[in-house]
Amino acid sequence: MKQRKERPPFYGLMAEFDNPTDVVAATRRTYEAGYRRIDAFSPYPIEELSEALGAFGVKMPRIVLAGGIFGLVGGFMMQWYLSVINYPLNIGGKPLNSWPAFIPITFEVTVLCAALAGILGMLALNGLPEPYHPVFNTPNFALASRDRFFLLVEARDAKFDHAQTAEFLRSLGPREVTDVEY
Amino acid sequence: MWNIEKSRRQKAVGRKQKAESGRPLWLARRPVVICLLLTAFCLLPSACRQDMQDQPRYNAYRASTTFSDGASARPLVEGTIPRGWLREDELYYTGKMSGAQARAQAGATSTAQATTPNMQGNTSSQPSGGSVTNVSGNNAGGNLGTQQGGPGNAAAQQDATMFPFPITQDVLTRGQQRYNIYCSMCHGMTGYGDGMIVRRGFRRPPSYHDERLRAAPVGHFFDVITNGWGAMPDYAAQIPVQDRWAIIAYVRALQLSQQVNKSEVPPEKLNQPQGGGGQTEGGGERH
Amino acid sequence: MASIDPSQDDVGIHVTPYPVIEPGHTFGSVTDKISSLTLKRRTPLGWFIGFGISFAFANILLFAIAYLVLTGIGVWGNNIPVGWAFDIINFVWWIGIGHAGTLISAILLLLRQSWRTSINRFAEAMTLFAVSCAAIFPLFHTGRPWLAIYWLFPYPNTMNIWPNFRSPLMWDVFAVSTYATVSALFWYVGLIPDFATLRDRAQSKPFKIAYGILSMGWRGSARHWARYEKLYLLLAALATPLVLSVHTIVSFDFAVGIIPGWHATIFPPYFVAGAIYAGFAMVLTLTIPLRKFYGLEDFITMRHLRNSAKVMLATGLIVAYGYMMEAFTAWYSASEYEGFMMKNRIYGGPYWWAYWLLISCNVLIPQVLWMKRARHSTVVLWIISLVVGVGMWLERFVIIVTSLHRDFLPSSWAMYRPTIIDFATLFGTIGMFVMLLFLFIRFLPVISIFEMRTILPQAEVKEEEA
Amino acid sequence: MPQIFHRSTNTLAKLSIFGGLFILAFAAWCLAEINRSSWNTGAFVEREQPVQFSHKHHVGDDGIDCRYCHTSVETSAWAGMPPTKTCMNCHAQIWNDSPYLEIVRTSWRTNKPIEWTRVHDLPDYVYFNHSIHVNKGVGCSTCHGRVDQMPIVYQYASLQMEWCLQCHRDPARYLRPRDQVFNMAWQAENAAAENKTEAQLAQGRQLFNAYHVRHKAILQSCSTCHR
Amino acid sequence: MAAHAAHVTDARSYTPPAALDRLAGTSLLVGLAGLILLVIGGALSALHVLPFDLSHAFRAYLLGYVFWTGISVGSMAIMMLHHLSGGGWGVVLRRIFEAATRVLPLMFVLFIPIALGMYFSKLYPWTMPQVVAESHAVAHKHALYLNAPLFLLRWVFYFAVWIGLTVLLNKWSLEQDTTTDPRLRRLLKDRMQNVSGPGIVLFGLTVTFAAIDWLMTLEPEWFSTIWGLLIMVGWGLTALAFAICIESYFVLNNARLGEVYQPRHLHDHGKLLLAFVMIWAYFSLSQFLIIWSGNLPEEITWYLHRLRSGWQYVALFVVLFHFALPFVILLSANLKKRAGQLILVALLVLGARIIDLFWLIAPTHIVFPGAQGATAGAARVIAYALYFIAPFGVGGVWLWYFARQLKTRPLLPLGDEGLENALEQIHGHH
Repeated sequence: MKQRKERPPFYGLMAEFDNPTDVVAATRRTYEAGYRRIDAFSPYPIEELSEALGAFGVKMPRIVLAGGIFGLVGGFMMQWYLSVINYPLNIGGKPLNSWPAFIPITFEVTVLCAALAGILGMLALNGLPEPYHPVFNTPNFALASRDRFFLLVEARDAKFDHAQTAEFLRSLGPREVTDVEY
Repeated sequence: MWNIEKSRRQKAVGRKQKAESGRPLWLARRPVVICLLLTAFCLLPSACRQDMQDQPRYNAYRASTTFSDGASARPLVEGTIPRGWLREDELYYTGKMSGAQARAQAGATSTAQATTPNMQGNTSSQPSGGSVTNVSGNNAGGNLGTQQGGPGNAAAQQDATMFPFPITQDVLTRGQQRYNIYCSMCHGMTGYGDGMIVRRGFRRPPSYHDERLRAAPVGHFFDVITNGWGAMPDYAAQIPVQDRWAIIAYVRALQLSQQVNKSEVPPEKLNQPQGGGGQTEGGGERH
Repeated sequence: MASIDPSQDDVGIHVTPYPVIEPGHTFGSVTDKISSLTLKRRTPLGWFIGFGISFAFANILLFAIAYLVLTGIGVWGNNIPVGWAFDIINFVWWIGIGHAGTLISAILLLLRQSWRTSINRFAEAMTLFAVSCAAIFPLFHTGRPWLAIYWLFPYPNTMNIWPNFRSPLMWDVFAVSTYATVSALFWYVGLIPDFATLRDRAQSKPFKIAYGILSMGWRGSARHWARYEKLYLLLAALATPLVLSVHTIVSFDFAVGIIPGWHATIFPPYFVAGAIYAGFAMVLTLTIPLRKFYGLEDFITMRHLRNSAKVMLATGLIVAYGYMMEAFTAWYSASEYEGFMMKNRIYGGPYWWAYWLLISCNVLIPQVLWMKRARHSTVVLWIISLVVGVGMWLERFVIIVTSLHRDFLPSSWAMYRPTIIDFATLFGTIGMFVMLLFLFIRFLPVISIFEMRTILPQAEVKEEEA
Repeated sequence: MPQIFHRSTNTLAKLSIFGGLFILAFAAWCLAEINRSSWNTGAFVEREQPVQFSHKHHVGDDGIDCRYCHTSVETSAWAGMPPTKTCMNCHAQIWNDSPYLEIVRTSWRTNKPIEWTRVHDLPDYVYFNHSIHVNKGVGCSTCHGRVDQMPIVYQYASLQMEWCLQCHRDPARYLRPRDQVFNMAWQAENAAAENKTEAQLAQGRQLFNAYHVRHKAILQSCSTCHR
Repeated sequence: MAAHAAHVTDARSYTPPAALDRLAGTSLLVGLAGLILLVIGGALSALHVLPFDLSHAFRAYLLGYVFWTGISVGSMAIMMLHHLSGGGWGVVLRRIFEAATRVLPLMFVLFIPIALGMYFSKLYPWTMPQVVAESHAVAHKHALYLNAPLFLLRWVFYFAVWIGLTVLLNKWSLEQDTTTDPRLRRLLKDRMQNVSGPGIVLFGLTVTFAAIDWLMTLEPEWFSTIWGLLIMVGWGLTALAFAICIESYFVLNNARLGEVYQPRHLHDHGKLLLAFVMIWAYFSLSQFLIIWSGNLPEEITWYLHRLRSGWQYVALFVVLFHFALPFVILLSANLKKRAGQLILVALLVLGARIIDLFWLIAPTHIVFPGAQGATAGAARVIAYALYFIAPFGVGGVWLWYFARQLKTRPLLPLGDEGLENALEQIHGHH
């Protein structure tokens, strides 16, 4: 309750663009103008757009690698422990530590853990699932999943000033600039 | 419980009849198939019990509806002798011997007696082992050959006065153990007839230390264990033959133990409450 | 994926008669066309007919399985010495079919083949449904499927024992369950942005909420896209060796044993190629009618069909190589068991017809695909894809049944005869597979909408003039 | 574009993923516990018998040895259920007019066995032999518990395979001298003074060798119990 | 763009760097030195100076021969794959591959020592009558397959196929350069594509049987169905690693070519290298796991020879340096884009290939008759050293011939339609 009072009355300003080139250019300029709490929305992934937002931690390869290493070590150790220590049973005269036979399962567990780590990591880093989000209050935002491109400057940005920022955004040549309410 | 055995058999019979009635088998089966399919999911939980854990066979003590007494196990037909079980050794299996045998035995034992070590209750002090070749059942009292008149036996046979096999330390230990399991309930641990069951109201048995029983031949004891005597039921089913002889040997030892002078006992054994082969029997320690 | 690099794409180099997507489409038209398939109110009559037929077959499966569970595994035709028959044949067949989905989706993504875009979603769905069909067979072959977890997975059970990790069947459990999990997640992750599209297009509140939950609140943020794209590539990089490993392990089910006809070191690559072969055949079998009836010729162009045909030709040749090497090695090894097996398979045994039918279906007839004209005719392609589907099923039949029916002891030789329940289960799974596909077509976007947007020419960001 | 979901759904949605995992794990744990509980194993459930026979009275109070009734425990796979005759050994005289024992007397008269309710029932695919256990120093109370304190007998152990294996994998933890097998209250030597487990292990190892108990690999091979 | 295209088609821009002449000269010297050392090694054995079997010298030569022939034949296969599937990655490497395939006639001639070894040493045990007499498995295939005349006949056949294919492809490739008519270029491209399809099939068949003939019959009783594929992918890997070495060598030594070979090309080639390393590991593991698990006497002996008495360490080395290390290194995207680092990985792979071949070839029936003590030690050291001298001996000659061939044509296929796209600067601003 207390937190909600401290929030600014609206979430930010949203500029709407027609094509990818414009939104990338606008994002670059906004970033260069010193705005940092900005985000862009597009109906498909645009590499240049995320680059224009400035550097941020993607981190996915490291998470997947960590998951993979966990699965690799865990998968092998599981089989080794269960077959050699916990339940040593002679089957077909094969040695208890039949490491060649442990390779397939080790591989599968590695892949499984890496994939799970990656997916959970992606969701966690992106803060998903998040069914409610202020940007959905933008009037035309349903088109962000069709053919429109959006640039958002959050009200929390240090440089944010409603009138000035709106003026700046309008100078970037959008179709429209709208307030995004909380 | 779902009787798998029965329902399966009935189903198989049903199929056969329909198949024989002229229609092809798959047609004949169809109603069964449809019924099964329709009830498929209702029956899923019951399918879980058709497991290997309850196999359609009779295990020991399993009940049966086939026989009038409800048991699946059948007693042997009277007079049946299983292969290898022909009990030819009269002395060993019946505790009796014919007159000629007894006389021969009497002579033999009297000569043997001189070399036979005195058999005491506390036999551990005198390891006899394999050195004992033939021990008279009655040597302690020295009343060899005197017949007490066996209880109600056929005139042709008399109770044996000798053990059918040599009595060793092992036999005595076994006898003590078995005595404590099967006999001590009534006869008491020391044979005075003051066992736990007697204290609970069972008719008191005679003490082993009576003159009569001390004089009784070993065959008499064998006969009582095998056939019962007075209030005592028979223990033939509970105590195998070998063990009966072992118990009798121990009873003899018990009798002997109550007749010993203190001076005959090695001083280090005096304070031990129990005799026996150095092993303590679990039952005796119960509190 | 955002930047379309024509030089990386085999098409980009030279002008081809068939593009990946017909010209004239915009972001809006692509979005509306594909999402309308899902969102339109009225379900076409054809859908009901198709669904009805496949549903009927799926019910046959249900009945066959219920009967099996109630009566016991004896209702199947397999028995000593052919202890493994339809169940494993169908299992391997379905798993193999599933592989094409992952292959199209993951490997072609890694190879930056943009033609994958319009069929990957469909192919992934096919993978999932095929794996579901496949899983039925080993599960019910256990006889007591309600105890399957107890036997198959390592968990601290009350028996205090663990599965035998030295057994290829155990590897199979891990491979197939990992494959099913990763494929399902890969599919779902790919669907998230499209769920958002559907959420934003849906008219009725329940659909909005349903798609809203499934989309997890996806809003197309550029930061999200960056991580999403990275993850998608990484998942593809993981799925590629995974898909190869799955059929490799399926081949180990046979090859690590010492049955002549099974114990061959070439089995792993040869099975993988066979899986892709059958899988692409199934893709063609399904997409050719689908694009016709749903009017998707703009998105699934002749180019897709032609490329699939080429993949089939290539994998078919690898499979043929496998047959050849098996036969050669059987002779070269000088082992009388191997020699007998091969002779029995080819001309001496009672199943010679299966072998030659297999050779016709898998090796001889598909050679038609060398001809350009054949690759460009949907009818010919469709027929060949059916033939290959049958041929790959026969391949497993030959490997399993002919290798087992004459084992080391001639006194135990016996023929294998499938029962009506065997066939009901096989055709029932086909029914279930098609039924699931019909449901998928109706309720989920058949083509990845957001990826279709990326391959439009408008999607390219023009460089700023400095 | 209006919001479809309320603000609160964000927390709910995030929780549902981890919550889902948690619920799954919890469900798995519950299943494992139920599987091991006496609801499934039947352990600690007192079985009603046709005759109210009290082991506590006969063993604990009267001091009757196990083998007095279970005669074949040392020599055969089955411990042996006593026939009615064994009951009548004493009850022909004592309590011979008690209504509780009418069933016994009827059985004796009609020569029909009493239908006892089975307490310990191993699955039919398990081969279990009492004699080998008794002769290698496994005490009655190790598996059956303090029968001398049970007015009505119940199954003491789970009888699940993990229970069998915990001993078969390391018998030294349970072995006792042969002559103590039928002693209900037995404890390892020095158990009172030392650490109980240590004392048992020390004596158990010694007995393991003395009684020539087979190697672990044989004890836990499948065909030892599943023949 | 237009300016760039003109820049591309300027043939003189892509004439080979002068360093190539130096490479040719040095190679020839090294090669001749190596071959002389090999002959000396052989002589030590033949004259009974050191107690090791003469077959070791021939085996060593076989190693060098198989390694370098593999580069030529593997290059041919990758080139044909490129003709079939297209792609910018192949355009920039095509001339390197083509030059490598043109060494094949030389390799045909260089087979002669192996034929000699077959007749005059125990190189191939199946040439010895007592082996045929004693072994059922060898006798079985002796008449129809495994005898010297058929062996030589097949050798001629393999080379006929390979040289035939490469001559056609090289000829048309050159014709593409010399014509400016786009229709003719297109036609030549189609021709090359049409030959490549059946060409790959022929490649698969010939390499399979060459692999069986040259390597598998070293242990004539042993067999493995996957062997052909294993050698095929090994040769492909060698060829690719070699091409990457040459490519990186150009990038590092010639500024002009440094522009041609962009990081994305290196990245693609690095990824291909990774893929080949993984496929090699996959085939090797499959073969090992199946044979290990089956544990049949006729199969497992091959591995027993290679996993005992010290060879297990060589095997471990192969696993680590042929698979584990390159695999881990090549996972890094940045490394694959840098020529200076990628060349090191490629060299590592080439080195590991030699060790792998050493592990395949050398342990087969080790013959050190009756040697004891220090002489035996010396014999072993010298004998095994020969296996590492031979690749340099054969390789020097091969490289010399290769460098001469590379010089004869522009380093890029100027007539290729895809060249412009392949050379387009994607990430840079121009």
